[in-house]
Amino acid sequence: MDEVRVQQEPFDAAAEIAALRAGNPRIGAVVSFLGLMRDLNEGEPVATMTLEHYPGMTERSLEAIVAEARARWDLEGVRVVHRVGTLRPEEPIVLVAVASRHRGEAFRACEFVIDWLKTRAPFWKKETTATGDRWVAHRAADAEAEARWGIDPRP
Amino acid sequence: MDEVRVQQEPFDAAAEIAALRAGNPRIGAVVSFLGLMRDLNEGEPVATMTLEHYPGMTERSLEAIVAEARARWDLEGVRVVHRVGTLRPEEPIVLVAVASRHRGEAFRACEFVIDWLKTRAPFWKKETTATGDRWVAHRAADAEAEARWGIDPRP
Amino acid sequence: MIRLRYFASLRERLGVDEESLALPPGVADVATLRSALRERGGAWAEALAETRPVLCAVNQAMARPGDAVADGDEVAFFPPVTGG
Amino acid sequence: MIRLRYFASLRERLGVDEESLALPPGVADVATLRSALRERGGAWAEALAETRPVLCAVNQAMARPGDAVADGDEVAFFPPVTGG
Repeated sequence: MDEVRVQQEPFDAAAEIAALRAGNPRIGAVVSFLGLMRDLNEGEPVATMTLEHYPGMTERSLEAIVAEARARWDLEGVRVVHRVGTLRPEEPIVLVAVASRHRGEAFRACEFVIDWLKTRAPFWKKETTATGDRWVAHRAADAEAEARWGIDPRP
Repeated sequence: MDEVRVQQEPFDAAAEIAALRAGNPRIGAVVSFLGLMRDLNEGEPVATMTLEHYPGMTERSLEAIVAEARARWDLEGVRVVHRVGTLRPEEPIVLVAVASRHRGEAFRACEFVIDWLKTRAPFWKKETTATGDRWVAHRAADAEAEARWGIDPRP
Repeated sequence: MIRLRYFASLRERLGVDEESLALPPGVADVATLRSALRERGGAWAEALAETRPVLCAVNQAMARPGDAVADGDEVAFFPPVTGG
Repeated sequence: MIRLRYFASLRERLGVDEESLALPPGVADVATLRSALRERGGAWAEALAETRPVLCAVNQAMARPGDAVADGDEVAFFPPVTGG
């Protein structure tokens, strides 16, 4: 079943995917996206990253994104888990897993969810580098990725 | 690192993805496709499925597909594990996992690998149903999915 | 009264994470609220300048400049998001 | 001699999974080999009929009808693949 979650603790991607598809033999495809912390951003080494969010709105926005994916494609389940707090390089930040009967829908919906999340869910990254802390700038590529999916009726 | 494998035994998707990204802090995205056995095909319940392959050629064709993905996108790693032998509903058939710095490349390459695999890797499925055994027919949708990626120089 | 919240770099620039405020006269939507806050001057004028890409949510849903703001609302201002 | 292999439904129809064969006279490519095997008649004529979607691999690489077949090659015939 569908689930969205925001948490400080690391998540277990395999357990999330197992829960997503448990007892549903109609599922033929699970596509998952795992976003990981990189040790380099814009050419500079990054020691740690701290993720801030807007509690309440975050969950609501993730639920709205999942609902939109459900409306666009025939899906068997969607799961989004996003971490907040302090992370180190190589640690998972986010998991988006989508189950469907055939693979096309799962690929489309998984990429859609992460593209919308990147521009619509209220998370902010702050990096700690050798030269101090800095807020990560929004990537123009993310706005372009979102735009490919067309406009939804909501703002 | 890249790896392709064909095996009778179940695989551990989490362990495969862990091996794919181990010790590489440049990776920002892992996209994975898990293909699962469905309990229904073309409207009929399926009890078990037996996968036959062409040993030797299978591994060669999977390696060629991975090499083509590497040539088309900037990737940090690709892993393909495919089962053969007898499977039951809900069991994983295939895992394609792709790691890259940014997510676009991993999404494109993961879908490319499974699309090509579906039309170019020598695997054949035979289903056991209440009315007897039957070979699964090639899906026209798979040929169309492959065609989207354009032609490679080999036949 | 409305509840105002600020996040991330905007919160740091303004030095405040939330406040309660009587709806200022003439404020009926996101644009007029932002303009009223700018009139506080200093960091407010700078951080909420029209040229800055500031996002707004009303009652925890993304809002556009023309969207209504009314008594009892929770209104948040923040920079473009960078999760995922 | 060439080594011939058959897989899946084609193997079942022909009742053979592999055989060794002296390259028949006039056979130089995939198309002429398939035609020579069809001349065996019966299940061979039927299963390898031109209208059937039969794939061929030469030395474990997908091959087209015009691709060469030479002494020492491993040639496989099989139906469209259905893995994944």
